[in-house]
Amino acid sequence: MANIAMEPAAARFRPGTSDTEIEAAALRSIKRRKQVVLFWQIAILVIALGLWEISSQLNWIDPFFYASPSLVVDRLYDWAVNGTTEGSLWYNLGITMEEALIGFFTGSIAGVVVGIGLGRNRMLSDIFSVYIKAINSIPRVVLAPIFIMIMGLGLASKVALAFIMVFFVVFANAFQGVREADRDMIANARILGASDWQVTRTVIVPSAMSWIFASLHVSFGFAIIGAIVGEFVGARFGIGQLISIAKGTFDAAGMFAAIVLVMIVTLVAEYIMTLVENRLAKWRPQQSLDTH
Amino acid sequence: MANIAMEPAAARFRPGTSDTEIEAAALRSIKRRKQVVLFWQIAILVIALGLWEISSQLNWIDPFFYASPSLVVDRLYDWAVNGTTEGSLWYNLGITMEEALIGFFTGSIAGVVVGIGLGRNRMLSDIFSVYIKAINSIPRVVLAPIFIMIMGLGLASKVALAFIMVFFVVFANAFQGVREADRDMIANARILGASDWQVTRTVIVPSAMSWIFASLHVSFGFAIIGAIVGEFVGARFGIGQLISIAKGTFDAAGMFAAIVLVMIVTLVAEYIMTLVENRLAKWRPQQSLDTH
Amino acid sequence: HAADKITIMVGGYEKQIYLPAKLAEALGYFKDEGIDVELLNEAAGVDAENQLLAGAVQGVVGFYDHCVDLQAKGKFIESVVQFSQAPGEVELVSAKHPEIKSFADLKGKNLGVTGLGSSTNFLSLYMASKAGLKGGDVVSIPVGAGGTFIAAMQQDQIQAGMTTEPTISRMVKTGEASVLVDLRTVDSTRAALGGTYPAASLYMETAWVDAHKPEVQKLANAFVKTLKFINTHSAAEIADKMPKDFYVGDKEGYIKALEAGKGMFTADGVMPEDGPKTVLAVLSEFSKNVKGKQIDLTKTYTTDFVKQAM
Amino acid sequence: MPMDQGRSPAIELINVTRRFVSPTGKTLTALRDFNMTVERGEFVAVVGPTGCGKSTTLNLVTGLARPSAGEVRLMGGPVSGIDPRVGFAFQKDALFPWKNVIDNVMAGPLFRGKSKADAERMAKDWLARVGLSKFLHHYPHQLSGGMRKRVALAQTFINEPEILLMDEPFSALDVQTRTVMHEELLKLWAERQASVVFVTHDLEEAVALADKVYVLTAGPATVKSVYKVELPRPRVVSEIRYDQQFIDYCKTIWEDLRQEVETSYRRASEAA
Amino acid sequence: MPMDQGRSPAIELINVTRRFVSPTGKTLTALRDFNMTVERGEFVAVVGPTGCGKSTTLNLVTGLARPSAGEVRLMGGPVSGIDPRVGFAFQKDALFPWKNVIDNVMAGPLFRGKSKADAERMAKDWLARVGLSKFLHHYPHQLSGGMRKRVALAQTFINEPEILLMDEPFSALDVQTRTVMHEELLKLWAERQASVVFVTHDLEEAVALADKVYVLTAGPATVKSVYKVELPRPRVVSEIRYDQQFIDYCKTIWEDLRQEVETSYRRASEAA
Ligand SMILES: Nc1ncnc2c1ncn2[C@@H]1O[C@H](COP(=O)(O)OP(=O)(O)OP(=O)(O)O)[C@@H](O)[C@H]1O
Ligand SMILES: Nc1ncnc2c1ncn2[C@@H]1O[C@H](COP(=O)(O)OP(=O)(O)OP(=O)(O)O)[C@@H](O)[C@H]1O
Ligand SMILES: [Mg+2]
Ligand SMILES: [Mg+2]
Repeated sequence: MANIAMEPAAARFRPGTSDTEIEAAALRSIKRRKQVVLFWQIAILVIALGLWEISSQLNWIDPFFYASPSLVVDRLYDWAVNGTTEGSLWYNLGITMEEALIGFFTGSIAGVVVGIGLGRNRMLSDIFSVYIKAINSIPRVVLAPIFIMIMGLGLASKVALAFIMVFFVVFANAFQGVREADRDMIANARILGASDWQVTRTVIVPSAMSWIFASLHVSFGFAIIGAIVGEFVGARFGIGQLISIAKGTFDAAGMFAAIVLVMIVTLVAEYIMTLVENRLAKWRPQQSLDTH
Repeated sequence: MANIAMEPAAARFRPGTSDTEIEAAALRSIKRRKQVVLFWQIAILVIALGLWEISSQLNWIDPFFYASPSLVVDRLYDWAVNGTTEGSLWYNLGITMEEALIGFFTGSIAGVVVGIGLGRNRMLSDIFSVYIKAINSIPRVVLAPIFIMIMGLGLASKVALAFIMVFFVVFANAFQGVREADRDMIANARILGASDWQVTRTVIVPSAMSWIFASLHVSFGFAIIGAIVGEFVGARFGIGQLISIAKGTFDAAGMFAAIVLVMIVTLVAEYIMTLVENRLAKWRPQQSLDTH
Repeated sequence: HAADKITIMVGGYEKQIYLPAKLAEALGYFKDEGIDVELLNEAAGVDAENQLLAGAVQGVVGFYDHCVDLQAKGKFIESVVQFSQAPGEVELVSAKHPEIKSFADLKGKNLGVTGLGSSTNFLSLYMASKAGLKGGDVVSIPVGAGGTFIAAMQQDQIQAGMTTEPTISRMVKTGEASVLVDLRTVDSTRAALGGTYPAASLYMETAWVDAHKPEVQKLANAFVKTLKFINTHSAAEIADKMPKDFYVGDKEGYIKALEAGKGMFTADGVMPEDGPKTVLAVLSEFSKNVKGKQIDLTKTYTTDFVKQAM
Repeated sequence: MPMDQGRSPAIELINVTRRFVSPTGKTLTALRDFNMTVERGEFVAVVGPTGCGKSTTLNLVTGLARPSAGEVRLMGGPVSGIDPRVGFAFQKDALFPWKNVIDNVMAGPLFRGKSKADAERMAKDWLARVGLSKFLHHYPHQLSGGMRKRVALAQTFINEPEILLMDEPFSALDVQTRTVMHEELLKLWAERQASVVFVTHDLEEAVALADKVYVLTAGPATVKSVYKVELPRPRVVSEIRYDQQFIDYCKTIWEDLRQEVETSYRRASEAA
Repeated sequence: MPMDQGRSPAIELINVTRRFVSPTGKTLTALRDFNMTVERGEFVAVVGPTGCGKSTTLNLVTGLARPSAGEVRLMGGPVSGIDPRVGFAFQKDALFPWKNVIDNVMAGPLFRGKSKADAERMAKDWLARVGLSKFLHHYPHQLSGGMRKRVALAQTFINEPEILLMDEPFSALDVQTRTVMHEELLKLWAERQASVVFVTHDLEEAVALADKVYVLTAGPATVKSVYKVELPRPRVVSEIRYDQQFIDYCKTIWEDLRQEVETSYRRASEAA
């Protein structure tokens, strides 16, 4: 298990076992593995929530500050059924998602494009990377009001914040991913007749793909954070508003409910992203596909 | 220039040119390159600052909001010489740096350790990565007050925020870096007699190194952001306080001065990091060392 | 023109001190006046002014002292409707320090304020100096509001501190703190500060007000009506009109707090005569911006619209 | 030589089958009902058409891969994970690019708990034997293909494994260097009484070195025939090629192999 | 064959020197005052000790690397960047791991603007010739070493380059497959009147295929001697080995080469 070069321990078969039997056994073992994982995931969740609930019931932690799972679920149910004070929950969620998604896509596309552009051109990268790093160190909370001043209170300023949260992480990885592309492969492509653009498309991008995806996995969470920070500074609707009102009214349950909502959405996005990634990476050696 | 597989265009030498002559020419060309880069960096800086100064002089942008370079420099000078309202500038900077550095080191070490741990153990990673992703989507601005409630107003809460800003980015890269380690090399190490731990140390870590560094480059900026966000919510000293006071008193110059300070510090840290990285990566093919 | 949307940013519309904003909307007074008002929420007060000056919003519901402060920086904004004549804040003192009975006892202690350079900071220092303490005798610690304030007091990082509802009710209820100075009523404010202290207000850019008199009038009408409503209704009746999320779980506490604080609101939106002077006195002593500057107080507020509205 | 009399053979593959899932979803059988026994101290060469399953066989012996069916036994025990007694020279070298030549070669002894000084001494010795003393501090990317291969060999040899698996180890070397390597290999084998499985495409090399030559069929690989090479030892590889007996062996095995290679090539060429 | 009469040679290396900086800071000279001329339509084989500088030479011709001194000319013009007329089979295959076999082979024609259908037809044809029709949809990591090498060859051949550089292309193949490849190579060469530079360690292969055999000295490589092989064409590679003239060529060149290899080995073994 600890050695990724080793294949998972497989059942041993007598000679003469038919292919179908062996495949069925492999499928069974994959399924069992999934079940074990799911079991532990649920177990951990239940234990964590249980601890939280109990310690708040027994007042080990103050439910006034930290709410409790049951209160959070109540609040979510209430929001879902009766809506929030600021309109339907789904509408608020939709607003935040819209901001985060636009920011995520524009930010990651820009990150990839700039990363690849600078990664392929050493002169440009030497000149500009200083600036990129400097800008990256500006606290986003400081940028938020500036963006709102420039872009107004609408969608644009939140998108810009989500964008800027995503951009740098994706940029850093895309840039390094380009640098790590195998030189022999680039040489081969060029000799086979590839133009600069074709080299980028057929060698650089595929080999930077796992770099880019590694950054996308954290970036979606960041995009939501960007949108929420923007909403804190000024907005009418959105999850950030719900959190901000909940904070202002000592409504711990409401605050955690909003956070839980964000988490669920992120995990869904994450799941979709993993599907896409697996599709793109189907050329990679995959152990679980072996028949044992 | 656009093709990284190609070597930079070199001077052509008549046969019989001596090695020293050729090496001198190579050094000259490297030096000229550095000068060009520096020239453009400075040119861009000067143009950007110039535009900023002029547009605020001519009131194209309102210096009330956006200050101007000269005002910012004045403020920095004043702070450096006379100290800020909250004590000496260096003391405030020191506080923030302390928080950011501790958070950066603990966060990146934890990110690397957890990333490598989960990266090497598929079962653990399947179980825990969901949780890690969920936690990553919690807005740090929401965490800030919670941390302060739990850990108080001192160093700990800011360090925790810096930590949590850094951890996820580093984790994501370390994790993927482990996954990308060459299977043949791992197999080779194992056959040569390496234990699990030796494989990790001699194969996994070196091959994940460029992944880890890619994330460290963005992380230092993030660590500072974490410290500053923490200081916003509650602190006695620190750059975050300076920004927050400047904001509260409509002192745009002060705000930008603090930001500039943060940028400079980040760039210095970045520079040191690059030196370390280059040292560690001295085994990599490096074109500029070739004599042409 | 009248159909144009007017955006007003509120520095936390769930806060009781800014209650008239949301109440006016809930009572439908904006609609009655035929204006389209959008209320935006904003967590940290100071950003709102920047948005106002940058033209992103037309009005801000916030503390009046910003009008004075900004004039010192050459920006002219004015209070159009004055909601309250007391800050609505309370200096709480930790139950761990029963020896503290008055401001004078705070010598050498840490005072919690929402932020350095904020109104709470200036007010605390002003009261300290009135109690005979000198600069340096007390230390202001920025602790924000809400949970962080409570935590700071629990951990004894601050021995006293100034904060607003609902933190006040919460801490008094749990017995972790008691009220040292109550700035929620006009009388106690006068006693503590030597005059009324106009705080929550609707303020706008002077230039915008001059250019949009009809709209401002309608706004003033709506808010004055709201203030009247507050004056003529019980706390419970008002609470009923508010979105339920504002008093989650503890409606009773909300009502009680409102009862205690209701008195700070003006009846008619008019700036109290002695108010601006107090503010200037506080600011010119402690605000770097205002110190030594010539301030024309008459330009920081207007009563034209509220008087018309009556 | 007491180890030679050890009751259980060094390597046993018993009815081993190894399947892969091909991208079209069909299963591809690389080995089918494969049986092979390598006695302790025996030198076995394996020849067969390209892509028949030779590397797959070696992978199973190392424990890097597991059989889909059947059993692999080392020194009488079942293979479970990687065995410290096995040394494996990969077909495609797997040097550590961040270590220079000497550090690469020292890796094995260090992993196995030798002191740094010992490891360095041994590494220098082995690098001298493969003719790379002048390149101790070069990094792999600064070496030519043949030099890398030699570093990989030194890396394997330095551990003096009891069971030595080699996958086309000398194909990138020129004839002369290859001869030197042959001699080093035979010396190591004789000194350690190691058991060797040697995959090669060079039939003469196979006959010159081995006690037994396994000829595999076109994939799925099964053992087509086994030849016992009864040339006297010690053999001088560079001279043996003029020996008539040697030439006869080569001819017989070549005929046998050629049929398989032709089948393999014909079969592979048919459109799927 | 009018192209053969083209005035300027296909490849000229004039007094070429190539230096590397070794990790110890010293410069390592891989090629020194190297001169070589390949006429249009000529088939040149290059043999030399491992690590002498053969791959370096080919790299200079492709334009992937630049000489430290001296000049490289292709078809009469100086080399500036990568020339579309050149095809290069790398010593270590550089297949694209994310493309399956047929996509790998189609890459060249697609880069050069061929239609997808054309490219696919050509790729299928070439894959049949290298005996991989059944593996069109496999990814590189699912192939054996020899199969990967053959994909790489198809990838190079499909472009039908005017100048074909090959770095030990057949060393991973069994003898039979190698014979097939020899024939494909000779066919391509004859049809396209291509100029070929062929690096190999197999002297018989060199003599069987080439018009000229260059023997290089131990590194820093210079040309030691050039042999014109005047065996009649077309040659049938599988039969030529019994030709007395062929055997004589091999013997002579072998003697010549052996000295160099010995020097190389001796020199490299001396502690640096
Ligand atoms: N991971 C894999 N997935 C699918 N098929 C594979 C995989 N690895 C090997 N194969 C198939 O198994 C067969 C045998 O491969 P193997 O590498 O053992 O051949 P080999 O005898 O070593 O050939 P060579 O002499 O060319 O090295 C080949 O047909 C190959 O396509
Ligand atoms: N990037 C590099 N840096 C330093 N030295 C290098 C570099 N590339 C090659 N060399 C050196 O140049 C010399 C020639 O290498 P080259 O790869 O041309 O040899 P070769 O003749 O192709 O050998 P082989 O037959 O083993 O493939 C070697 O001594 C090698 O160490
Ligand atoms: Mg193989
Ligand atoms: Mg080579």
